[in-house]
This record gives sequence, structure tokens and C-alpha cells, in this order.
Amino acid sequence: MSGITVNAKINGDPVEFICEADETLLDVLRNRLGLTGAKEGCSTGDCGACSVTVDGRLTCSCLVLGAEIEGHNIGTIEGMAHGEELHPLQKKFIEHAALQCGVCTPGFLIAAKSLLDKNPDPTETEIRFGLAGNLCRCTGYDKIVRAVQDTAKEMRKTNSRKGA
Amino acid sequence: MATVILWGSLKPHTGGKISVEVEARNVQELLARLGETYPGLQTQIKRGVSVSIDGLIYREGWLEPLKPDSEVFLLPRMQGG
Amino acid sequence: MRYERPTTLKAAAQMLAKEKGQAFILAGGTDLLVRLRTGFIEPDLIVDIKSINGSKTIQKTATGFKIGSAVSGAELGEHAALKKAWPGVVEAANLIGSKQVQGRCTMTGNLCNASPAADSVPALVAAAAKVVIVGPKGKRTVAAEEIPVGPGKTSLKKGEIIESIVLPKRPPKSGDAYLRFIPRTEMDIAVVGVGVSLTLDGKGVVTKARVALGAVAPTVRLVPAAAKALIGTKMDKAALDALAAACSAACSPIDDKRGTRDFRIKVAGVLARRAAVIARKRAGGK
Amino acid sequence: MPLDNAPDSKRKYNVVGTRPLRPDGIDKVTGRAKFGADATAPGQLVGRILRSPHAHAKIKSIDTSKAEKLAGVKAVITRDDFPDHTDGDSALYDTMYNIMAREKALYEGHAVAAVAATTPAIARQALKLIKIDYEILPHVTDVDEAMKPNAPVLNRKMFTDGVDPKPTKASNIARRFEFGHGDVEEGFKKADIIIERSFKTEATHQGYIEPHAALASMSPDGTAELWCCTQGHYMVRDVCARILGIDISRLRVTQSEIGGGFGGKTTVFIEPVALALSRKANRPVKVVMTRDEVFKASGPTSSTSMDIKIGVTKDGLITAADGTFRYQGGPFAGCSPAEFGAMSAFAQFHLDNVRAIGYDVLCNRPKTISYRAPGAPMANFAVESVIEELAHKLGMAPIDFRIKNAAREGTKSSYGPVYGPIGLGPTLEAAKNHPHFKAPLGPNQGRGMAAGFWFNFGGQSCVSLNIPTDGTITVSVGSPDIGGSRASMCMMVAEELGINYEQVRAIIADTSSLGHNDVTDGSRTTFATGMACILAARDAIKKLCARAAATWGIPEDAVTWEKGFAKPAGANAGDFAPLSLKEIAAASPGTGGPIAGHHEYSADGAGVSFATHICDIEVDQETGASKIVRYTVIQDAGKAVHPAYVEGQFQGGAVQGIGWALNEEYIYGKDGRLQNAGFLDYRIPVCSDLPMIDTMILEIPNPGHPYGVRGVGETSIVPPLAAIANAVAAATGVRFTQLPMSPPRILKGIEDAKKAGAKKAA
Repeated sequence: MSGITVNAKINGDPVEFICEADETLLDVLRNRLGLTGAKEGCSTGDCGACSVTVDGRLTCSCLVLGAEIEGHNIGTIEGMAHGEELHPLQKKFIEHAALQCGVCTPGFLIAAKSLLDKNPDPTETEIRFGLAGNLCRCTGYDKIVRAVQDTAKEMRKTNSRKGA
Repeated sequence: MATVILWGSLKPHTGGKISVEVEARNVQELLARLGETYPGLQTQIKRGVSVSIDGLIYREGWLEPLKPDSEVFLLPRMQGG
Repeated sequence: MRYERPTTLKAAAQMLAKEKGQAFILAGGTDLLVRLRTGFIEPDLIVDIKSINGSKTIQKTATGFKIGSAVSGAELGEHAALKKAWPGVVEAANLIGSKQVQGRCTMTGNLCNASPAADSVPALVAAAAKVVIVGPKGKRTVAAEEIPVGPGKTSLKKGEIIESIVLPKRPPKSGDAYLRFIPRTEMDIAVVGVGVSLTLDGKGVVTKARVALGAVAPTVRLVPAAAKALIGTKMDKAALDALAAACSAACSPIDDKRGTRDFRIKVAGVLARRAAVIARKRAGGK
Repeated sequence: MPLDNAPDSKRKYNVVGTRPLRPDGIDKVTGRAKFGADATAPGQLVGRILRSPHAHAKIKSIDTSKAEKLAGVKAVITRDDFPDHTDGDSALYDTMYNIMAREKALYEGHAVAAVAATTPAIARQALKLIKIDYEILPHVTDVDEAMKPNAPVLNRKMFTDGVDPKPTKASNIARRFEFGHGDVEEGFKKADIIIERSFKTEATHQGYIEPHAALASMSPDGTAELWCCTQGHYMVRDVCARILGIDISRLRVTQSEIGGGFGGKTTVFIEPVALALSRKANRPVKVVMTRDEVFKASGPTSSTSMDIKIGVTKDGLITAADGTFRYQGGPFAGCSPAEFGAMSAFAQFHLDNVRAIGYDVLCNRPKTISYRAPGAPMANFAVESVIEELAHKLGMAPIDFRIKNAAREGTKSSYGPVYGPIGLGPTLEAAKNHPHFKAPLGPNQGRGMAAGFWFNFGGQSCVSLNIPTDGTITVSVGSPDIGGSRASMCMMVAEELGINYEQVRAIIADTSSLGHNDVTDGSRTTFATGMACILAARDAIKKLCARAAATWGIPEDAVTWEKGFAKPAGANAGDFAPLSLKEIAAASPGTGGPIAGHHEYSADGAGVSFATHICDIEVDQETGASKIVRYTVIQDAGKAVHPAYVEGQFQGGAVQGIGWALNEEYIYGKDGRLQNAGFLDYRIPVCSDLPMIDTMILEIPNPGHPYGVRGVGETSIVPPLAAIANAVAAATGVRFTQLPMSPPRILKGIEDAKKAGAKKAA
């Protein structure tokens, strides 16, 4: 076995690690970098619990090889809050009780942020389809959708204030 | 004498009776008496039973007191998800 | 297992040709990594083609669109001109997996995975897409429907790589559409898929049509009889009934965990009718 | 002993009933909450399990020699590493048999060996080097097939229990149960209309997103630590210790955050294996299931086959109800929830004549374990489908038919006991008056409803409450928090002490820090552990008052506790300025040392639970695709401690029921192998499949709880199956008696009805 040396950025910070060719990005994050926020729910891309962004694009980290991220920037749940300040989505998920067990929550937050980055004013249908790659078994999704709707509304208000 | 009502499939162990009278001060005594009188019930008692005493379900509760006129239902040991 | 990331097609083809063990091409990896993870395959070599020049670009040419083989579904969906020209193909590609999968999956991969249920393939076949292949013996171009030859099997030879998929330039008053049936609204594999591409004349009569079915046979099925049912008509009820009947007749599906034979046969006709109506609307018909 | 704690209907709550932020929220939205697979230990090895590819096979021999020789392999274990310490406890023996096959592999995915190695790749390779000589046996996976006299018998020593005379021939029917009262034959004689139908449902899985994970560290002297995701770490401790033959107190189990359970994490699967590997390797070992393993080798729920017969008079009074409920429970006796299916099936009705017969049947499938209101949803599907059909036949509105026959206070329940105050009637009335019930329907849409029941129970809880010198509170509970229970525990403690929610922190203690706590199941946590929190707080209040009394030099009983303050009362009222919790705590080092409250008990008086659901569905008549367009849950919560999480339970349960009704199923091939062991083809509802799920919380106080709380977690999965089937029937004119109502099944039903209609017309 020969390790592959990879240089990349995680949440903007430079990282260097060695991984095997068959290790996924999820393996690398969890087992080599100690970033266990991304969860392994299926390892086949069907549950979204391991969602991250690669150069800003939403993806399942279980469907990416660790070796592939050479030179790329990965966004994970650990990079979502700014210091003590939670991202509005994080706050709204807690406020709306949009999590019960919470294991799907990091994936949902990454996916929801990716959705709102592209579409700051999504309809309920757009939110539902935008989050269809993330499974939640506890909530029935109702409160998750409401949390995203409420965040979008608040962020639009904040942004228009900033713009003015 | 408390009246104990069994569920149907325990009948074979009580000579066809679904309702039996037992002299007992609490659930523990009641189960012991039942087992002594009807040894066929031992397997189920060992496997676990819950009881309903005058309408209230006790999942365990061996020391639960019984009144002379208490109506007791034997129930399979409660499980949940 | 080795991981390689060549920067030219030639180098990639050489690596694949030289490898004595099992070698696989990695673009989006949304199928490959699943098979790797579940122990279905045990590759000796994985060749990542995303660093190859042109593999990640969509080029508008005089004769149509050239889509690099590592272009993701999300990138296809963001390409306004392509979406305008071939909405059916783009929507088919965008149906593959979740938003997360869209960030990675490619049409070329969908084609090479050779699943009978691949979503983008009936749309590509209906669109008369061509595939440019690079291999040890040079370049060749084949029709999309010639790539899959059976479940999980392709006509690609050792050392061959798909460079791009080419969608032809469309005549005016053309439209295409893809519909699939899945039990859920998302995150599913097509139980039936139908791609329809057609061109109308000034009076709204269909002059050209191609209809392709997915998930109803071991490979994607181009159905000339279905096209014939539309050509020369204004797609009245009789024509649509004939289309549906031709599509149902072209099915030779199996019963499996995703659907029954009877269900697929019936629904192929239903979806063909619905897809044709969408395609006509996109072509500027009523 | 029932506590004298009937709810005070006039009590005004300050904290209970509000919606504060959950204490573990930030950890869970930032990714730092530690779930089962997130723990690591120094020198940890990777544990992997080899599983049977066969549905039923004799294990003639196992050769592990090659695997043991592979560099990096530190331990290989098989059945030989689990000597039988079960001492005649058959349920424990079966649990042990399930975690590692003995004479036979009883289902595809049954564990047959395990390895611990330095890397995942070596562990995988080692599994391939283990050679097992199987003798493949005939198998059976369908419950009706398994009951046939010529079916392959899984256990040759099993003779059906509960029938007279006891059979002399072994079969797959483990047990027969019978519940009910009155005389159904006589009842049917009084009926004007009788409907009799047969139903089938497929096995479903709890579908928690977090696979089972365990990190074990066991020394050769038998001292062990285990970190795992479970609904009951005390259960894990007791069961593992007994299987491994060690003292219970030697094993400390720490519960990780748990990524969903729904009953599926109420037993052990990998935990004893991880411990045995660790003991043999003398190093920590982590075992994490793959999703494929979760589907094949954890505990789904039963597939069923049921017959229902109900008779009514022409004025709509039920005269008799009779049902037979056949549930397969996997390869061991006593695992299917057939009893609870039979007991709960008719529980929502007031019946003079009722009989429910249950069969617990063995199949070559994974050992079933609880799934939210175990056994009830399928039985309810069958019964409430027939009820709807009867109402239509009577020309009566189904809601009125249900109200007319509804169980109420004083009803002798179908499973025996007489009901106290219950909330069924109010949920039905609320449904009838709900705007949803009157809203117009669009084309191809149908509306259905169903009412459901679940028992709920209490059980053992132990709570410790500590007050440091700043007067804040730490409450240690032993019930894993699956859906936000730490918040409700804090709320109840704050309510009792008369302080702010923010001043209380709840933690889940490990098994060595508290007395036994039962598994989080039966909707017991908020009820039973919550009540223990209340009583621990009352215990602390008593001590706080005693300190105040000592400080003031007055008798203890002359002090009362009000809104966070000790106050002199009675003759001494007004003699001293009230002492706050904070002041008493600050003085505690000098007044007798630390102040703590404690409570341990086995809680009873949980109070049964009822819900009524309304569902609108739209069916594509050409493809059989269905879409839930509107859904309303109305349920009695007794008292909602944290209404947002009560709503969440209602919504989550309803959506699991929706999945069960429409698309979720275990699909077996002829080879007895599971064909859809993944989230792609085991189709749990995704976000875009659903509308918002409306909820209505009713509060009919439970007399067995000081605030009137009832468990709410399980009932919500009971009515959806029937509510949806009734809605589909309304939308299509076809009654479906088999689940799931997947599009191919619905389309076939529509087509068959068309054909039958055409034939009739001709």
C-alpha cells in the first residue's frame, strides 16, 4: 500500500494528509482529519448525511475519493458558524425544533445553505426538492422546511438592509 | 380473593378457565400462587407478564397491593418502540 | 489499487490500455464509488479524467454542442444555451440522483454505466446524440445507443475513453422532453423512462421524431414505430394512442423489485404520450 | 404503588408548555455532537462481521486459520467465543444466537464470524479468508407459507404454545394468543351487515439514519468500557455482561448521541461482538454497521397476514369483531409483536363481543425488534379499513360511525382492562370539526381517516439532581435522548423548582453513575423519567427547605417552597425574608454540605393514548402514482411539555406511517435474500414526497402524572396506514388490502377494477 499525499483546503484552511487510493473524502474527513460532523448514513449517496461542498458545489463526501480533492476547497459543517456566531440556518434549525435526533442535521444544513446561496427566495416546492437528497426519519421534514423558509426570509431582510 | 383474568391462550393451562380467584396481597404473591396452582402458567410468568389492576397497567410492580375485590388482568409483558 | 490523474486523453488511454488488472474511469464517481464501496468491484487502477483538458467544458459549435465527458449534471443545468436547445436532455440528466449527486454525476458516466434504467440515455438517444471515443487506434464517433450493449456492458474496447458527447444542432420548431416514472418524487431509479424529440412544420405537423425508452429492456430502446406514429400527424388523439401502443409494444421488461412487467408496459405508453405533448409545446406547437 | 399525583387542573405553568431551545442544539448544528461512530480510543482496531449469504444453512465448520495468520489481524471470533452463560434464559440465548450464529445460520446476514484488524482493508481481506462449510437448507420467508404443514421448519424443538392439546409435531408457529371478551358468534348473529376481509403487510424497517456503532474496550480481567448508540445503555450493559459471562458492574456503558431508534435500538447486535473482539485482541475495537448490514441484520418489524370480520346492526352499532393476526418475527420465538397487534387491533372501540387471535411465526428473516407502537399499525390498517367499508355500506359517515362505537371512559377494552379517562372521543370530535375535514377535494383526490391506539407504559427510571453553590441545577438521567427529551427534563425540573429553564442542565449519565433505567421505549421517557425528574426536584426542595429551616431555627415543616424561594409558613409566616435557591445553595457548604435530589422507582399509570388522522391523497389513475396532498394529526398528549417536540413526534410518526403505507417494504427473492438492502430501493419518504403535516395537540390530562403527561412518541404511527388506504379507496374506488400501496399495485388494482366493471356491464 502506498499512501497518496493530498494538499487541499477545508473550510478555507490548508490541510495536508496522506490517504489510500480507495479512501473516500468522508473517510478522510472523519478518520484522518477528525472532522466527524459529516455522518455516514449509507455510503451510497442516498441519504445526504455526509453532505459537503467541493469548491462551493454540494456533494456527498462518500462519493468522492480523498485523493480527488487535491487543490480543491471543501466546505463542511465545522466551517458553517463564524466563531461564536451561528449561521442563520443553524439558529433557525434550533429555534424551529427542526432536529430531533440530529444525525441528519449537518447534512441538511450544508444542503440548505447551498440551496439558499443559489436561490435566496425559494418556494416550498423548491425547498422540498432542493433537500430531497437528505433523508430525515424523525421530523417528517415539516419543521425543517419551515426553518429554511424562515431563514430565507430573515436573510433576505438582512441582505436588503445591508444593500440599502 | 382477587379475580385474575387471563388471556385466551392461557386457558389450556388452567383447565379451560379464563378467570380464576386467587388469594394474594400483592402481585408477587398472586403470580407465585398462580404458578403453584397452575404449573403450566410458569413458562409465561417466567417469560414476563404485566398486570392491569382495576384498570391501571403495571409493566412490572411485584409489590403492588391487591384489594380483596381487585380485578386483575394478566397481560403479556409490555414492549414499545 | 492505484489512483491516477492524467492531463491528456492520450495518457489516460495509455494507462488504461497498459493495465493488466481491472481498470475503471472516474469522472463523477457516483456509480463507481458505490460499486467500489459495496465490494462489487475491486479495481487495480482508477483513472480520474477530470484534469484532462476539455473534459469539464461545454462547447457550442457550428454543428451543435460538444459536452466534455466529466461535465456534471449541475453544470449542464446551469448552461443556458444548452438548456434552451435541448431541454429534454438537460432535464433527463438533472433527474439523476439528488442535488448532491448532480454536483458530480455525468452523462457519459450514466451512458457507460450501461444501466437499462439510466435517465439521460433515452433522452440522448431521442436527441440523436453522438459519442466521440478516443482509444489506442485513434478517434471514432458512434451513436449514443451503440454504447450500452447489455446491463453493465458497453461496446467500448480496452483503452478506449469517451472524450465527449455531441448533441446536434436542431432545426427550428424542434422540441424534446424526457419523463420517467419513479415511486417517490426524487432519489429513485427509473421504472420506465421515455425520451421524445420532434420537429414540426409551419402547420404543426410532425416532420421528424425520435422516441426512446429506458428501463423496459436490457438496453435503451429506440422505437422507430413510435416515431412513425407521430410523423405526418398533428399529434391528435389517434396519433398519441398509436404512439402509446407502439411504445408499449416495444417493451420487453422484467418483473423486479422496482416494478412489474405489466406496469412498465402500460406506463411506457402513458409517459410517451405525456412526453410527446411536452416536446410539441417546446417545439412551438399548441 | 400509584403516586398520589393526580394533575391539578387549575395549575398555571411557567415553563411547561413553552418552547425553549434544546440544550444540545448547538452541538448538533455545528457537527460536534458525538454519535455512535464518532468516538475513538487510543490503539483502536477495526471490527468487521462476516455474515451468512444463505437464508438457512447448517454451519458444518468454520476455518479461521488463514484469517488469523494475516498480518494486521488481531482477533478472529466465532460461535466458539460465546460459550453459553445464559442459564436457561431462552430469550437471552436467542439474543446470543442472533448476534453470532451457532449450529445454523438462520437468515441472510446472520453473523457467523468477526475480525478485529488494524485497518479496514485488512479487516475486509480477513473476512474473505474465513472459510465456512455450509449445508444449505430449505428456507421460508413468507408468514403464510411458514405456517403451512409442509413448510421448512426452523426449529425442530418448537411446538406451538397456547393451543390445547399441545402439538406433537414441530412447526414454525411459536405461539398462539387470544384476547377478547363476550361471544363473537352470538354477536355476529345480531348483525345486519358483516364484512370479512384478509390483509397482508410487508416488513418495514425503522430506518434510523445512524447505523449501529459500538466502541468496546475490554481487559482480560473482565473490566470493560463500551460506547454505543442505543435506546437503553443499561439494557446493553446487562445483556452484554450476561452473554460474555462477566459481572454487570464490571461493564460501564456510555451512551452516545443517538441518531434515531424508533424501537430498532432496543436490543444488542454488534455490542457483544465488539466486546468479545476487544477481549480477545486486548485492544479497543470499533464496529460500525454498513447500511446494508442495518437492513439485513438489525431488527425490522414483522410482515403480517390478517383476517378481520366485523358485524354491525343497520343503525351502525358494532355487534361483534373478530380478527386473526399472523406476524412473523424472524427466526426466534417471542420476537414478533403479534400479541400487541392482537391486543391493540380493536382497542378504539366499545365492544361487547370481541376476539383477537394472534400467531407468532418463525421465518428465515432477521429477528424482529420493536418499531414504534410495535405490532399496532398493521392491525389497525386491517381493522380501520373494514370499519370504513362498513360505514359506506351502512350509508353512514365514517366519522359518525367511529364516534358512535368509540371506546370511552368505562369501556372494557378489547384487551381486558376498563379504560379510565381517555382522549379518543375528543380526537374524533376534533377531526369532525377540523377545517381539513370540510375542505373541498380536487379531481382524482380522496380523503381517508383512521383512529389508532397505543398502550404506553412507564417502567424503571433513576434520576439524580445536583445543586452546585451557584444554585444552578444538573440533572442526570439514564434515558437516552432521541428526540429532545433533555429539554423536557430541564423544563419539568425548572417548573418544580420555580426557576428558569436556562438554570437547569440535563445530561445522560453512564451506567456506572446511576441506577438502572429502562430502555427508551413505550413512549416512556417524558412520562416516566420526566416524573422521576419532578420527584427528584421535590426531594431536593425538601432538603432546601430543611436548610432554610435550620438557618432560621424553625421546624422543617414550617417552611414552604414557592417560585424558587423557601418561605417561612404557618406560625412563622413573615418572620424571615425568603431565601432563594441561590442563597441556600451558596450557604450549603456550611449548612450540611452538597444538596441533591434523587428519585428511583418503577413508574406506572402511563395512560393509554389515542390519535385520529385525516389524509387527502391524489392518485394518477394512469400510473398508480399517489401523492399525499394534505395530512392532519390529532392526538391526545395529556399535557404537552414542549409542544414543538410533541408536534415533531406526531409529524415524524405520521411520515413513517406514510412510507409504510405507500412504498416501504422488504423485498425477498426466491433465494431468500433481501433484494433492497439500501436507501435507494428501500424507499423512505423524501422531503419532496410530502406536504406540511398539520398537527393538533389535545390535552386530556393523564391522572397518573402530576402534570397529566401521556407518552406521545408511538401512537402517531398507528393510524396512517389505514387513513391512507381509506383515502386511496376514496380516490380510486378500489379497496387495497395489501401494503405497500406502491404504484404498480395501485395501477393493477385500478385496471382490474376496470376490467371487472367492463365484464359486469357486458
